[in-house]
Amino acid sequence: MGSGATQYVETVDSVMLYIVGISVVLLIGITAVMIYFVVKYNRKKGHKPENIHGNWLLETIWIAIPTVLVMTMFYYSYIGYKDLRNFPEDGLEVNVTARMWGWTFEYENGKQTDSLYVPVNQPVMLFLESVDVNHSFYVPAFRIKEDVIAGRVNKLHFTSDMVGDYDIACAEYCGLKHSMMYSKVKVMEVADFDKWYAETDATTDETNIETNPVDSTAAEIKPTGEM
Amino acid sequence: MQDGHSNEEHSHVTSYGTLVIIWLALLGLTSITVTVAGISLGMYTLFVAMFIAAVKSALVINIFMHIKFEDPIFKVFLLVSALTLLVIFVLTFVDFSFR
Amino acid sequence: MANGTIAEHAKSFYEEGTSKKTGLLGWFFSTDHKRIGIMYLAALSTFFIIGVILALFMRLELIAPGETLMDAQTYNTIFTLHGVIMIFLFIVPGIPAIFGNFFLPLMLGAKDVSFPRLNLLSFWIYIVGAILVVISLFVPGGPIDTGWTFYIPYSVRTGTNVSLAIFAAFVLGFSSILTGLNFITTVHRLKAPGMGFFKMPLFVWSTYATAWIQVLATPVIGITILLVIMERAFGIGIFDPSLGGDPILYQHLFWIYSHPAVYIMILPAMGIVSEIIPTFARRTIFGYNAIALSSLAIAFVGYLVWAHHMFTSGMSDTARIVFSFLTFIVALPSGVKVFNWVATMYKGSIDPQPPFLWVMAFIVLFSIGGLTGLVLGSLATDIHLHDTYFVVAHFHYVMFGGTGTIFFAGLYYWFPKMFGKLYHTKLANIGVALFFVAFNLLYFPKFIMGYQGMPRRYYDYLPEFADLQLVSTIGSWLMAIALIIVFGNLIRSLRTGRKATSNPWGGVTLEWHTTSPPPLENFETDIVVTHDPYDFSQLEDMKNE
Amino acid sequence: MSNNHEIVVPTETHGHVHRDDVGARMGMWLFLFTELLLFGGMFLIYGVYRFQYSEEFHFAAMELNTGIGTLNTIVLLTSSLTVALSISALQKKNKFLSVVFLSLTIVFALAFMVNKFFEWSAKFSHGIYPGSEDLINKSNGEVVFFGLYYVMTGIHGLHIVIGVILLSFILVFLIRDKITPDNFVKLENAGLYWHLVDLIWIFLFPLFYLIQ
Ligand code: HEA
Ligand code: HEA
Ligand code: CUA
Ligand SMILES: [Cu+2]
Repeated sequence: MGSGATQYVETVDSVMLYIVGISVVLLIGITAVMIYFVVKYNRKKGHKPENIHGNWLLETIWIAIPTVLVMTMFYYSYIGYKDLRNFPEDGLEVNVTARMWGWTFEYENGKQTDSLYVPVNQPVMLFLESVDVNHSFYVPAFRIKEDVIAGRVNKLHFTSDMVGDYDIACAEYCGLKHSMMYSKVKVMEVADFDKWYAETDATTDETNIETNPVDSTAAEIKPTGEM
Repeated sequence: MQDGHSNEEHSHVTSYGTLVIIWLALLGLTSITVTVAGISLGMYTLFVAMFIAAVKSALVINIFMHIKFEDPIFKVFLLVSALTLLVIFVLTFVDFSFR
Repeated sequence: MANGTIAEHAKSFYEEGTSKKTGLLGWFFSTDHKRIGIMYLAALSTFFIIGVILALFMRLELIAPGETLMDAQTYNTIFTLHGVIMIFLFIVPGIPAIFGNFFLPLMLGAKDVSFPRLNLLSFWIYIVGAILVVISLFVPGGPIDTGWTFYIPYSVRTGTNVSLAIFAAFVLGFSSILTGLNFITTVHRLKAPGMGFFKMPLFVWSTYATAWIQVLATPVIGITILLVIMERAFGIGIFDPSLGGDPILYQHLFWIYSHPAVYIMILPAMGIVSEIIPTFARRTIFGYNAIALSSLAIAFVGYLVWAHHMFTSGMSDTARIVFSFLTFIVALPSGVKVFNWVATMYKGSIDPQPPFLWVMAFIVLFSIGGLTGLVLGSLATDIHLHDTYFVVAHFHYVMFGGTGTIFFAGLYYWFPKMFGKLYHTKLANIGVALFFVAFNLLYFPKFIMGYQGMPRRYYDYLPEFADLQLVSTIGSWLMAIALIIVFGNLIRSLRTGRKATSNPWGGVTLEWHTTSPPPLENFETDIVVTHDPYDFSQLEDMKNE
Repeated sequence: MSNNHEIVVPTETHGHVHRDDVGARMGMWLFLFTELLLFGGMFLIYGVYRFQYSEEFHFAAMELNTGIGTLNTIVLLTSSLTVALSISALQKKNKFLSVVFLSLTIVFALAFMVNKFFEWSAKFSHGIYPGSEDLINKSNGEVVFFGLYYVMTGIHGLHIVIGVILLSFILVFLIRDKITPDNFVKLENAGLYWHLVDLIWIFLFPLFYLIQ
């Protein structure tokens, strides 16, 4: 899993670091204090207990400080998240169709593939649709994920910084071969991509498309709701 | 049962008259709501219908169901339940009305 | 509150039942809250063992990539059953059904719950639900394979026995509701003279708060389940997208119950923690009011955050932001509890007996679980971590490391009271220690895997996760040993343990004012409450009694 | 301590737990709250879909018969009155009137069901029922509307059936003097349940029958 495959990866990882950092400090603090008390005030030492009923100042402090902490956490995570939902106007648009258990990517020129081919450093806009049950489009290396829900079109975008192949996984349980719904994002140099894109042969990389054994006669799904 | 405040403590009896009056009020409200539905008020139709339904249920809960004469804690309970329902509605619509 | 001398000729509730029937029937028809509690203990432990054995098979399958033990369909049904059993048959009824039943009336100084017969009915409804789950495994169609969340449309499309299995969940919900309303009424109506709300033990407070969630949240899953069944049976099209329904609305309804349900799981455990710490620190609890009120706060704010399970589902952005914000708020009352517990240890006189050690393990494990909950509540990170092993790790830390640990803590704390026997202390200490190590070995790798992008509910996985999966599986074996020690110690003591006195730990809440095990009517004399619940000055008087 | 309305329950030295009518009613109310939330869940679904498909809902509701709906509302409100009267009568130690009013309640409940039966069969004969050809061919919003219509009125109907059974038992108890002017909490609780059924209908009625 390459780090820094997209700008967004750094954003997510820094939010992660921030929250986990604070958490580790709190956890170690709590554990240490607890162990210290248990050792210090051990009954074996014949310590006489003192009945301290409480302290409103302390209560206030340990509500106020965590409140501030979680608010900063929320703020950073929200800022980071905003990037993800800032959809590009002029990106490469790809329609992603999920089915049990595979993916189809359809480009603006009608080309259809099983892996997602994209040019490096160029925004890509995905429109996610499902023909049967729920799936989820997940690229761990890009830290992005969005469910693919039957009957509606969900959106997702990314801009990759690095040429390479990255795994696509299905992250919403979808039956028998949920764990085998892997595919690839193939990030290419712009020139390579353009060349590939212009090739007339529409389906260059057919691998085996599974048919749906659970319910092959599933009724056509009528879309509901707007976006 | 020894203390003053025991089982038959809610000896409150709602008179037949009160009950019948409430019933008449409920029937009256029903005819209003049916009539109003006939007139086209656009957006307000739902609002009016729900308002009338709320008034009707207040009557039923207070008088028929006696909550007016129960221990105040019953009212608190009712409020808590209604509030919970309200919260669920509001938060669900935070999703659906911003889609 | 005399026991001493009277204790000798008082019959315990084992010897005297509520009906004329004897033997097993005397149990099956008993309306005695203590017998019902023990029956729940037996039933729930059975399902817990079934649940963990399923988990053991799951871990064996995951020991290496590819097929090792079973095919994908089997794996899918096993993790579903593991989830369904652990959630609906073990952890949701869990502590209230066992310890709530046994100790709530005792701690209130009451003879029984408000509706003893309803209580027995809830137990049998629970058993019916459990039997339905079992039947669903064997009828044609095969065991349910949807995951414990039953997401539509998969749950409408699959050919397995979804309807029966989720109907079982409906029935179990009914049992939960009846228990809840029984407890609320009991708390309001049957407190002993002198006991006001703010003199109730904290376990009662947390059970009370839990009971409200049971009453007000469970019906929502009830109706949701009924709708899914009707959807499957008649094709009515309420959630099914092919008929115009909205699968995301299903998810809303599911989590409207299931998020508050996680607080059904943890709140009673927090109550037990608040009992154990003062007893073994032999000093009053720090911040009684704060702990009591934070239970109500958790119960209420628990309703505000359900959609944090749906951040990637395609909800509106506004909803995602609002729910993320509220999720952070919900962590605050839990923090208040943790801080007050630790503060209660300050200047106490601490005797780290096994129940106390379980509590220490709890504080660490639950904090890890809760704090990683914050990572999941944050939008930017949850998008990446949702439905990965990070979530699996989070919820095992809070459920097993939190509630599960306290289930054991409670057992070890109240075992002498419930059964009148003492267990082996050294062995108990070893059990806790081994549990703690095994636990972290088993689940900590899952955080890392999740962060690296290992999705959950995966039968097979990429080779890069093989090492961590292996560690986790080895952890599960160690966990098996720990659990055998933990349960074995108690089972052995049932027969060979030394007799327990009425108050082996020096606790002061009302259950320690009666014999071990208590008599049918709980107390020999009428109870009048004169002290605060954690006022250890009574201890001297109790000894002299 | 904050127990201003604390009621100290006297404990009896032997035998069963003391009778606690307030507690019994409290239990019943709590049960009613669960019903409230159960139907609340359905109203929530209704709300969301009505918001998404408001046109189709208006259109679909045309198929429903406002006349029958109104009639049933009146029947149900009246049954609510009679059960309340029955309690008042018993409190006034008039067992005969109490029995009469309670019987009337059951009669009205049955009338409601008969009405409902005709209403549903009319729909069925028009080919509108879950999974039917005609329905599948309608728009999504209409499918959902009728799905909800059948589920919500159906579950409400189920409550009526349960109510009839419950009230019948109570009637027998009343006749056999198991319920008396100083021990009638069972009758009160049955009444509470019945009023809830009425309450639900008060909302169902405008939401389904009055939105053309
Ligand atoms: C016992 C059960 C339990 C409990 C108590 C919790 C508690 C919490 N949970 Fe968890 N959760 C589950 C059981 C539970 N959870 C389950 C079963 C799932 C998965 C369901 C599924 O999909 O199958 C899940 C999933 C889950 C998700 C969804 C993840 C996803 O699918 O993408 C999220 C997201 O927000 C979340 C958050 C939280 C938070 C914020 C808390 C908080 O309440 C935690 C509060 C506690 C603390 C914070 C620690 C103690 C406090 C301190 C040490 C003081 C310092 C504190 C601060 C700085 C605030 N949980
Ligand atoms: C209370 C709740 C609870 C508990 C205690 C556990 C306990 C365990 N769980 Fe559980 N788990 C869930 C609730 C729980 N789980 C839920 C809700 C899910 C989600 C399901 C879903 O996705 O739908 C889940 C999912 C889940 C997964 C993810 C599956 C997947 O996504 O593919 C895994 C994977 O390892 C796992 C493992 C384990 C293990 C190893 C234990 C271990 O702790 C078990 C430890 C014990 C043993 C390994 C050995 C057994 C013991 C004995 C044989 C001794 C008995 C003997 C005597 C008494 C004498 N669980
Ligand atoms: Cu597709 Cu999981
Ligand atoms: Cu949650």
